[in-house]
Amino acid sequence: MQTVFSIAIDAFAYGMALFIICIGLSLTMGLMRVINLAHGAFAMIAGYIASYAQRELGTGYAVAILLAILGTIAISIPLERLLYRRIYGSPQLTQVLMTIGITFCVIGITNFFFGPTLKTIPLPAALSTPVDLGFRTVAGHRLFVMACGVIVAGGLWFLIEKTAFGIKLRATVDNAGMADALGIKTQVVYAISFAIAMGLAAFGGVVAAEFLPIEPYYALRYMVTFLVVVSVGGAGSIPGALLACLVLGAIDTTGRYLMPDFGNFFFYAAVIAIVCVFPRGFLGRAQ
Amino acid sequence: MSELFRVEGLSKSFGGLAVSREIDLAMNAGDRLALIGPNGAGKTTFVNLVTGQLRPSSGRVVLNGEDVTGLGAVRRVRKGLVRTFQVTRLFSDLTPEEHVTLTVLQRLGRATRIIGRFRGDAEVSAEVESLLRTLGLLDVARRKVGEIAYGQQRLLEIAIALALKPKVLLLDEPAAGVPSTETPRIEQALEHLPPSLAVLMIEHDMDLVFRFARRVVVLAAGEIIFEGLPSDVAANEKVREAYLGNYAHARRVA
Amino acid sequence: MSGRKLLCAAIGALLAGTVAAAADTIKVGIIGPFSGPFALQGKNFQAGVEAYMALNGKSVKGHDIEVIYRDLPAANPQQSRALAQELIVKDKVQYLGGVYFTPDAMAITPLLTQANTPLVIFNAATSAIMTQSPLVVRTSFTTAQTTTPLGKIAIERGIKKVITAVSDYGPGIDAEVAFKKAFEAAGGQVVESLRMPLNTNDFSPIMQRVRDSKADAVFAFLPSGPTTLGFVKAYNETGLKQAGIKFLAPGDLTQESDLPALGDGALGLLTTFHYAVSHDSPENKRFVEAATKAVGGADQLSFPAVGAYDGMHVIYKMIEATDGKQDAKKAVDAVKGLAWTSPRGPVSIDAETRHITENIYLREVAKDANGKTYNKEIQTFPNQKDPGLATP
Amino acid sequence: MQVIAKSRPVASPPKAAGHLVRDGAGLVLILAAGAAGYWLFPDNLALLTRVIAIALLVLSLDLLVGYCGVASLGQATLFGAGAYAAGMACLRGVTEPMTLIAIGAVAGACAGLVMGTIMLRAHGLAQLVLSIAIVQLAHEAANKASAYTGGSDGLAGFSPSPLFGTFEFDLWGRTAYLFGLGLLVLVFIALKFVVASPFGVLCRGIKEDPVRIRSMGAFVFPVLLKMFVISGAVAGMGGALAAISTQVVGLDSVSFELSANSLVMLVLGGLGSLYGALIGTVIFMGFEHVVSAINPFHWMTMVGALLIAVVLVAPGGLGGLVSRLRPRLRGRNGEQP
Repeated sequence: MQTVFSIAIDAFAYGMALFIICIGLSLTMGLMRVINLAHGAFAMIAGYIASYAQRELGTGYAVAILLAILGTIAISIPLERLLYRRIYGSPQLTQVLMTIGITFCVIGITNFFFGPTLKTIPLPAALSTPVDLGFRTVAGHRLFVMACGVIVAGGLWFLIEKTAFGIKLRATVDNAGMADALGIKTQVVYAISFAIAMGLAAFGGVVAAEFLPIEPYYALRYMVTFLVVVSVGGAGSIPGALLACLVLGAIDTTGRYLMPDFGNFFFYAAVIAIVCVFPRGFLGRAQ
Repeated sequence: MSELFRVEGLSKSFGGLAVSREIDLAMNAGDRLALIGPNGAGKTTFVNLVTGQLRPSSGRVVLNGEDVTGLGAVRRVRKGLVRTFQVTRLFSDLTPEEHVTLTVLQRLGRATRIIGRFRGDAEVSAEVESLLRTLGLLDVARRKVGEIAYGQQRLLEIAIALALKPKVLLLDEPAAGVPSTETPRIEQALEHLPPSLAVLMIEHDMDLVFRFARRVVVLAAGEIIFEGLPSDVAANEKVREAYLGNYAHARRVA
Repeated sequence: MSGRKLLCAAIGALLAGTVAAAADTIKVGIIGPFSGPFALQGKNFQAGVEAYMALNGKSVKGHDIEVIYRDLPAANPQQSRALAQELIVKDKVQYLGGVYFTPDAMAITPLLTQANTPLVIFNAATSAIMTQSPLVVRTSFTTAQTTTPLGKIAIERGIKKVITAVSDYGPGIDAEVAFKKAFEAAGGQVVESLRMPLNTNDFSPIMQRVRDSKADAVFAFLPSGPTTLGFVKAYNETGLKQAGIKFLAPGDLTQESDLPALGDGALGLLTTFHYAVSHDSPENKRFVEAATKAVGGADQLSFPAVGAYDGMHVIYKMIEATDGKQDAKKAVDAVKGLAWTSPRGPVSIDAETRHITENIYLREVAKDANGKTYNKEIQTFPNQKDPGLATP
Repeated sequence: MQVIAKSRPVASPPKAAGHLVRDGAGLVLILAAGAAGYWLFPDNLALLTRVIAIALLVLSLDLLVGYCGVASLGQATLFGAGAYAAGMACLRGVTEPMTLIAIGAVAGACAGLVMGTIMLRAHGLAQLVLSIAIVQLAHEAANKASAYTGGSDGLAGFSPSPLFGTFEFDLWGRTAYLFGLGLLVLVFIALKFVVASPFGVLCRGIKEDPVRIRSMGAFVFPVLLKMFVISGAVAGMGGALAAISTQVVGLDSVSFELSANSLVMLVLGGLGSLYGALIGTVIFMGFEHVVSAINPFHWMTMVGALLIAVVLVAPGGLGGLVSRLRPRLRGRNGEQP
């Protein structure tokens, strides 16, 4: 029983870490219909900024996160204007080509500036000490990641369901032409959504760095995982992404505990099964 | 013998919304039937149910005495139940000739052959040419569909359907979106449909309906409210209600 | 630049005592991962080569030496073969060197005899490569070679039961097999063997398995980089370290370029390896100084550099023996049994296997005076051969 | 929503005579380019052979993506099946190169059958994800079955017998290159016939509108599955050629990376004409080779910039540039009822 709890906690933490990073991608793919394979690249940029801020500028963890988010959004805005705008509504393969190109460039450039070594983002003492839960100890940052995941999910739900911006966003997603005719500035909605998505990528990149360490190949290494998670959840659906992260996190963690030798088989077999049963992902909208 | 096609108690609902209710309809060889009704009456849904694009909630579709309700769209086409589309669904990069050739080859069971060229069979070419000539498409036969006039595209839809040698043909608004200058050609094409063919046409253009149909069925809110001669339609109270009621009792109907 | 090159050549010629009318150029082709996820390792190749040439001149017996680097970002035998072929046929190199991954080396070996070109492997660490061609010499290590002493060490430290956890790929399996053999031969018991997929991100479930197994220690092997970091982190965070479960591994896991990222979490890890940057000898001081300059930062230097450095030594000796003529067999024969003092300590090329015989050190990750973590050598196992080749 | 562009005109199927002339010219061009490669770069034949093997992979992908609208990020599964089958057969004594190519083709076709059966259950993004999952599973399986595949160390130690009993697969790689070139040309001719056959036209119809094809009375699934098998055979031959010319098969031949690269090359060159596949492969690999030789540390940035530039300048792929220069004819622009 104790083991079951223990695995459940690990699975939940891992699932939440995935969720924080992937939810931004789910937004871009679901709302703006861009297969943004460079999503991980932005998370990686954020990781580098946070690492640099703490190690070179000596800022605290919270400030580093903030700088990372702002910095990443700042970098993403010109990219959105110059590159992404050209591929809204393009065939998906064109988007794949463009975003892979962006990923390659980001990797090459970070490699050049920051070198090929692993970068760490030091945790404050409060997060790095193990917390005793009675039956086992859990690293503080894992609890932190879980909390962040819950907050992000709740915050997004509130933003999309309860605010004026959320209404505009949903209208734009359902029918951009109609929304435009109703006087919603869809361009602005897109730009803000893109910024939110990038901000979430950045936040996830930093917070989940304990799971997915920051190094130049980050953007490619986890590209497939992110894409798979979002598709399984259903692009554009927050509860879907949450469900996908928790289910896949649980399968991954349990599989690796029960049969570490066949860990990957479990994961991808589960993906195939889920996609065959839910071709649009768990909670994806009809396309 | 004379009855070729029948639907019995065909119903379909999406969620709680019934879009087709207990539709009964029969057609004989050579029938010329027009299915009319106000917008949203469920005409296209009816075609989709009959051709197998949609599964009915209940009811049967019988073709030539055989129950085809359980069959998929493809099998129904192969049994002679063929449709056209309200919005043209053509391959913009292929020519009319290629469309019809592909269809003929499909009918002959040769469309999935890897060996052998697409063109080259004299018999097929002759059939294609004669079909295109009948529909007046011969002079655009080798231009890409994306480049020919919309009226011609509608004619090509009919040509494709005819190339399948159907027994029952469902025409979903063959003249929809066609400029009035081109309607006569479509009318002409409809007049020259094979006499033994049972044709059901959905159409809004009442002139076309009166000229073409020998029998009219009116569908409103998923139900058949009238079936009879074209000349009786206008006088029917229910039909007037269905069409005009939209304006009189807009709130209730909506 | 070319002026200095000429000068070096002249000095080299003088030293060698030959009067070369016109210095010829001997080309050496180095294949390594200079980009991609393993770019750091390729950078270390280059640093090792450059350090050797900086310290020992750029010519041998009046023959100028030119190094050509070719990038092979990841294990890709087809590309490896294409690069080697191009180096041999087009660039007319007389020597091939480098090679980080085993399959890449395997793809090159069939070419060597026909090309009359020796291959000096700077890294690729699977025993079997040596048997593919008589023209292969290796100056790195094999996983079995660096792992085997750990078996005895574990017993000496009172460890009776061990669980092994390795990444599920060639080197990981080599390490698992070698450790199991050595440990059981010394009287220990491997209670469980886990093989983890290479792309494992979260190692907590593995740590749970380790805990469940009630072993005294965990033996681990993972590729360097994010996976190692994740594994070591999970080891600390899940409280295994506090619970007194020891951590044993070959030194790939605590290579110096990863230590800053591992941080304090790595303190106390026991690893065995053929080289530590901290090795205390005059040869190593010279090497580290030169190699650090070449690699561009002290924290980026790690073991592939020393493999490359000694590899260049072997190539220089080959050139010396053949006096610049292309004769692969003679070149390889000349270095059989060759012994010298490497930055890692005394080494020699085994005449039979053409693999390097070297000291293996037990190291513990510790903090130096400046608070930086390093691999502290605490025990030496002299003149270790590759057990994988000794027993076919 | 379809993954594939509807907007790009597929190579027009013109009048029979023009068709033959054009394909004849194309073939002459390929042969000329092949011969030029042989004479101009006699020292790079191993690279060129690799290009040919990958070109076969990209061609096979074009059959699916360009002609059927099935996007795949797992095409290397089929390539790897061929490569491993040929390697294992060779290790067990079947060393005749032609036979090995045939074995690779059969293995690839079988893999295509399995992969198609799974992938055709979904559409669009889900299909893409299925293909990724399949290639990852195949990769794991190849790694696990190290007793047969050599695992991550690679399958090595086999050597094919000389071609026709006389021409050795040697260091200079002339045999391998000419053998590969011959294979490529034959496959290309065969594929030109396939795409011009009724089956090929039917596939293009399915790509554009499967509903329409069904209402013409044709089943979609078996047609696409058939194309998967053909595609598998072509990719398998590519894999077998790679195995024969390298005499090593590594795990990279069933990797996601190779799959993604092949898709990038295809989109780079342009979909649905077979020529685009060749152009894309040659340009991508040539560019990679040149840039990484000049500066291995920055080639990724360069390749990334190339991809971005292509999207901005030639969204239809480089192969499409040529047709864009001709008077532009507008088709239905991506609209889909």
